[in-house]
Amino acid sequence: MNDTNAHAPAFDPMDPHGSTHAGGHHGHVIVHWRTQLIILFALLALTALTVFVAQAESLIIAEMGITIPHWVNILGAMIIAVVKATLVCMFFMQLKYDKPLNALVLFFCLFCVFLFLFFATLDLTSRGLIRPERAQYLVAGGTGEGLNGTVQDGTVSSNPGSPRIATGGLAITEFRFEQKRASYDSDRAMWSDYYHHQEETGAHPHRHEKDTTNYFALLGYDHPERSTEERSRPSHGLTPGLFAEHAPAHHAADHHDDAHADTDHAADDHAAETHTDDEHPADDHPEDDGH
Amino acid sequence: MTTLAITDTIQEWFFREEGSTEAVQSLDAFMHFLWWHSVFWFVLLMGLTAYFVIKYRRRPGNMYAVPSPSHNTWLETFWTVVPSLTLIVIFLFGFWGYIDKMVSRSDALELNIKGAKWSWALTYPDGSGSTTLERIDEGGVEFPVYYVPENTNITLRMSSTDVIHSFWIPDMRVKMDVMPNRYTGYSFTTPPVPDDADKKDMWVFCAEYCGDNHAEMASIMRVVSLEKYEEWNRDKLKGMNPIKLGEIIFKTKCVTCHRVDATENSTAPSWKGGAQFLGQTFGYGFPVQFNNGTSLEARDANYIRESILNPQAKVVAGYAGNMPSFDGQLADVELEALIAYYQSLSEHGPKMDDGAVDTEEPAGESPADAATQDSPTDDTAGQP
Amino acid sequence: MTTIDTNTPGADHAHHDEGSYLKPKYGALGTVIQWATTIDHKKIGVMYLFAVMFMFFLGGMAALAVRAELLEPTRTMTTELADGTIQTTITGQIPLWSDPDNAAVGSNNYNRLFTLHGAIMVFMFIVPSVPASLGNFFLPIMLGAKDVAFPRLNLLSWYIYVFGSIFGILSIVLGGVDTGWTFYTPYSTTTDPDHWRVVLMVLAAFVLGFSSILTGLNFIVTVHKLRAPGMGWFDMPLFIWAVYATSIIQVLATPVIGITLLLLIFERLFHVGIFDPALGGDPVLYQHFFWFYSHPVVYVMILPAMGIISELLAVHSRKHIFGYRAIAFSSLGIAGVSFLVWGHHIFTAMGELVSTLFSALTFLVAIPTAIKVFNWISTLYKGSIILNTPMIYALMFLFTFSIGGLTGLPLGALATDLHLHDSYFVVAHFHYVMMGGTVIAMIGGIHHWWPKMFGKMYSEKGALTGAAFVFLGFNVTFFTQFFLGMQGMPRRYASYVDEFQTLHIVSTVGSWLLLVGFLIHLLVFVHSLLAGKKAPPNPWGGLTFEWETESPPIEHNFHHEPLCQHGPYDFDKVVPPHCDAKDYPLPPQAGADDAPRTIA
Amino acid sequence: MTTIDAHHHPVPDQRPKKERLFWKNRGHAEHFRSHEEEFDACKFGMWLFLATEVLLFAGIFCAYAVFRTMYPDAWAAGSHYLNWKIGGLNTVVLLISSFTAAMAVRCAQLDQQRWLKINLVITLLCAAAFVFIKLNYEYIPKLLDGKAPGTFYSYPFAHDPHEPLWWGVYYIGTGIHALHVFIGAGLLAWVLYRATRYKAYGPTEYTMVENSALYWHLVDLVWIFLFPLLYLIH
Repeated sequence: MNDTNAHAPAFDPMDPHGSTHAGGHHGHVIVHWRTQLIILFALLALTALTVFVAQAESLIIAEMGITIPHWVNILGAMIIAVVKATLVCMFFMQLKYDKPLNALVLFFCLFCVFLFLFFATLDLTSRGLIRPERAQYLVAGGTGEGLNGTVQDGTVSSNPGSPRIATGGLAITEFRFEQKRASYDSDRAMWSDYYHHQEETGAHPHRHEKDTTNYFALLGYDHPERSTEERSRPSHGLTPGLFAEHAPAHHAADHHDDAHADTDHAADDHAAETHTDDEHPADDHPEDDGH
Repeated sequence: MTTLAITDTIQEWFFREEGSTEAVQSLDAFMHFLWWHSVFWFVLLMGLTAYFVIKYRRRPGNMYAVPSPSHNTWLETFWTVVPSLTLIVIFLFGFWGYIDKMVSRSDALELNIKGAKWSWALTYPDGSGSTTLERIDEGGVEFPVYYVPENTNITLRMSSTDVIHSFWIPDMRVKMDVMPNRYTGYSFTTPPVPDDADKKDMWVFCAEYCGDNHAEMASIMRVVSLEKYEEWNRDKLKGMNPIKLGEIIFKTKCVTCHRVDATENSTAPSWKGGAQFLGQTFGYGFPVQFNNGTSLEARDANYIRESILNPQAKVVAGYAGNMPSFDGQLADVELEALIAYYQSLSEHGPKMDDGAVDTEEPAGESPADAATQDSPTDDTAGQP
Repeated sequence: MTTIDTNTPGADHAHHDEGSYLKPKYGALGTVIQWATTIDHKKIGVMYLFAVMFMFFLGGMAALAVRAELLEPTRTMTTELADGTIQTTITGQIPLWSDPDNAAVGSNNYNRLFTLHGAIMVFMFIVPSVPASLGNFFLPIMLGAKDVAFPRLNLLSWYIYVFGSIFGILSIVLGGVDTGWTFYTPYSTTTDPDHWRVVLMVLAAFVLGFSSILTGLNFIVTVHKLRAPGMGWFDMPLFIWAVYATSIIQVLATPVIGITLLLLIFERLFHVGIFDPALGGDPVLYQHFFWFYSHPVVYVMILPAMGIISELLAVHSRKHIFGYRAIAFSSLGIAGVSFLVWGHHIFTAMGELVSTLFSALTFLVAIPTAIKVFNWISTLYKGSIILNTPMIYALMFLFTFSIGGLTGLPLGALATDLHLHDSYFVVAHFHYVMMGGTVIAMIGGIHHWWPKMFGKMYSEKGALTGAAFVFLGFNVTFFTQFFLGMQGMPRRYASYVDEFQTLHIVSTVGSWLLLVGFLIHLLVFVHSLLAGKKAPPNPWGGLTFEWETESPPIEHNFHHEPLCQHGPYDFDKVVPPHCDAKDYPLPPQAGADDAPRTIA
Repeated sequence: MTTIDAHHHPVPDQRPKKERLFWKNRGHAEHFRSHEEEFDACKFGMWLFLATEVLLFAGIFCAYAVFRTMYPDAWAAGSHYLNWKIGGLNTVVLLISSFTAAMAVRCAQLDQQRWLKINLVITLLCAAAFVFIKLNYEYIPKLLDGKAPGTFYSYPFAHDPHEPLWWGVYYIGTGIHALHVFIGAGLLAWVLYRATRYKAYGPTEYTMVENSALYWHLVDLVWIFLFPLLYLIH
């Protein structure tokens, strides 16, 4: 620690911390504005770089079909973030010119953060080491089954005022999907609304996994894939003109009927199937988790 | 001889009896080692303390402390390194014993344990559950009994339907938490049945705090000879009177909350016909008023069945309705047995005429139906 | 350490006209206001002392009720039912808790009682106990400072403590929570149908955490910046070292419980799902979060107690502490290692790899702890040991803490932990360390510093009687529980199988002995305050700065800024201040050139 | 040996507040030996407090890391819902504000009262802009879509059953960060008020400016990590 003062040859017992030697504020560094400005620009440049790296990585994968391991993406972003953080700490927060004690505080605290992240993540990812079934989740997405207050009819639980809802054994995402589907006359109308909404909000319309009849293609979008753990897909904004070229005038329901007529045979089968479903939306809905 | 006697006494104080399998004995031996190790250090340290306190107590002639070094690098290094070495040994012993419990043998009998508030459900590899219930002690409390064959490797695959529980068999010196979201488990070898008895009972406790009746979440694991186990396995449910079977199931699964007389219940209505609870009358055949304003002329089998499988569907007026669902935990025959038992407790019970065991499933029961028929805005409409 | 008085008249004696910090000012109401708005670390320390003692009393009552319930193997404590049925109770109904509307939910008084005991004892008593009371009072004085670095922050953290405690007590009074003090999910997120009781209790723990953080931060800065002239790091009393290490843990670990409890509150109010298996969250993640704080925090509880013991043993045997640097560094070592071992609380919930790593790391903690014990015992060697109350408590600490430490070994070893985890063995181990360690050291410390804090001596005879009861009662209560645990008694059980009853009865009788011991201590303290002899400035012949001021200290602690001229434990070189040289003869070896110095 | 004179119990300053708080008239607290020591103590205290803040956020980062490992697909899908342009804009806003906060310290050190105020005002404007962008372009549209945490989640077209969890981490992480933006802005506003009203900060008295700026930089630091984690990593 900083006991060097106390044992230095020039130790003054009247002033163990050397406060008078420092003499007013001459120990404080006034950082030049130009330095700070340079740091600001460096930070902005690094921000641009990190965005570029992320997008480029997506593009490379999508265009060239090279699968870059997922950790490369994370590592790149994190290295840049660490560089940026270091710049902020060193110059804006003036650790470079400060007493080393303050830096020590930061380092020790970061060390604790590391320990925390490391062990917690390690445990939650290494449970199946000896017996693999222990690592698996019993139910994907969770059902809430068995937890206090779960009910089967989609109403709020017995805990008054609880935000907990019961989904009848469905994951909450599935449950909402089913609710939505039930509120539409047909699946087609629902999907049409979905794509329309996606376009309005400027988000990229991914094909939804539930969209088995490929209304996506029917509506003229042809960008069915999305990012997964293994492979990144470019996000919105990198395929300019995607909507402009392909976006059909799909807002009216009759348009869908037209589109429907043009679909290939396989899609037609699917569609027919779904149309039957529309009468009793829930009956045939596949229960993914079996609960 | 004396050493042995001392060891036996310690064993008795520690674990009440001799360890019954090899694994347990080796763990006990480890515990004995830790004990003697601790005794050694404790006696050494306290002996020194007592000696110093007596020898150097303050007396008129001993007002000041005799100067002595306040630091000795060699001594301090010595007493840092030596205990550290013993710690390494202790760690290694602990590690071996642990891995032994975690790895299952290839020939192990896999038992599926499901923890729920506040009972254990055990399923055998053939899919049958354990429904034997026996009076264990004079305290008047009855516990479910799980039969397991002797000298057999057993692996547990455990999960919970609600909160975290912990499956502890003190006689096997092992426990593991039972999680609601994933499987956990451990392995052990069942002990041999003692020569002078035809069975060996081992307690099973829930060790992780799980709420109101945490302390009542106990069972018996009964070790019997292989022949007896197979015999029991065959005769489990054969020809059992449904009312009798219902009573057993009641005492396995329902008794933590429900009672069959009007005096002792604390959390839930009694099953006794005409029992009073929260201003409502309960029991088969009695009328019932629900939270949502509807009512039923008489509790019938359909209603009972729904209440077991989907307790929140119709909640009695004034009642919080926190009964867990038993959907998936009961076989159909068991469900019917429960209904039969419920009926037998009421004067309105069946005289063999009103279709008591009506197995037809009520319409609109399936979860998917329920989920989709309610639009989001209607969420509260059907609430009990 | 001395304050050298050269009798310079005038300005040098700026504080000479000041009276004791306890002297009331401006009438009764004025005094109350003055205490409520004080930024004097001594007054804040005293307020903390009384507050934590009150909490200890509350938590202790709950513990006695828990023990009384366990006299009988069957459950004897139930809620009154809506229809008026009521079961035999030993402890009697607690009227506020009999909530007829909720009878159907099966509210269970026993579970509320042990939660109350745990939550109060951990969050409101033992975490703030030594650092916030004795630490607040003596840390600045021992450093020769006038106050802590940020006095107003100190007052703020006191009020945060008060508000946090009010939240906690409110939650208990208005119905209680039955989660256990650990708030394990998903039980804690599903148990309370009205939500707000659990939320209130969690909020209380969250708020109390801030108090802890601010106190720790304040102490660290104080130690760094406000040491007296001449006081290097290794001239500090070991109590300061211990509190310093404690503060590091408080500052670095407490924020994690902050975010944990915040997430738990979000979980309850918005059902976010991070800890909820129903939404893909993980309940064991909560346990990681929780123990990342709650394991280091047991060292927040025990480290200051170890600091007290270092002081007591040295002063009351008039002996330079053995291995000063080893003890100082082992305090820091424990603080550092404490962040590496939290997993040993959840061996039964974790995967095999991490369990093994944590088990190995856990044994690292044993090393600095063992070093401390060896050094303490070596300090007694060739000392001049007086068996007064503080010293008796220090020796008692060595006894009980050794048991507590050694019984930690089977809990750190994996195979045995699988058997002992969540059993009474853990309960006993924990109480041997926390009560046999911290509480006993704290009582010793209070006796040691009582004359300084309140300017009154206490009755030695009475205090020794109390100590005897506490020692006996404590060991009877908790030693039996080791056997209970090994034999298979799970913790948090309101009813149990019959074969455990004998040991439970012994344990309960022990708890009554403990009660008697504490009541005797209470009487002794009350008697001392009302009719105690006036205390001299330095009744024990201590060498640290607090013994250089008056008893009780003046408002600004010292008449002159003190100057550190010798180590805190140089009993063989210096006659303690305010002590007569003939009572403190120095050994002949002291040498002519290093002549003994007498200080008025 | 020498007698060390204790600091005198100061006679309460009778001057009006405006004069007392003027930076040239500020002394140091009685229990410190010098102003320098007090400054060091305050700054050290602030760093310790920042350490606690870092560990507070560590909890959120830990939850993020754990669930990212467990449900990578949900995380990939989740980050696709976020627009990196908005996140990037907020990053730029915060970086600029961090720069002006650092410049405010410099201005205080050099007694440039006018520029001190200007820098503080810019910082505060950036804070407001950050919150506005966050609310208007992120929180509100997303909540209207039903992309809410936990069981409040009502967006029907999720790709992965664990997306509600992603939104939980997203809202808690950015929400607690936003809370810190408010606290930091409050501190800086307080500094601005005192600088305007009392000229309270100057070359020998700028502890408060420095510490508030440190806090503000921490807000920036956290965002530097949140931005790539939430918006960029697919």
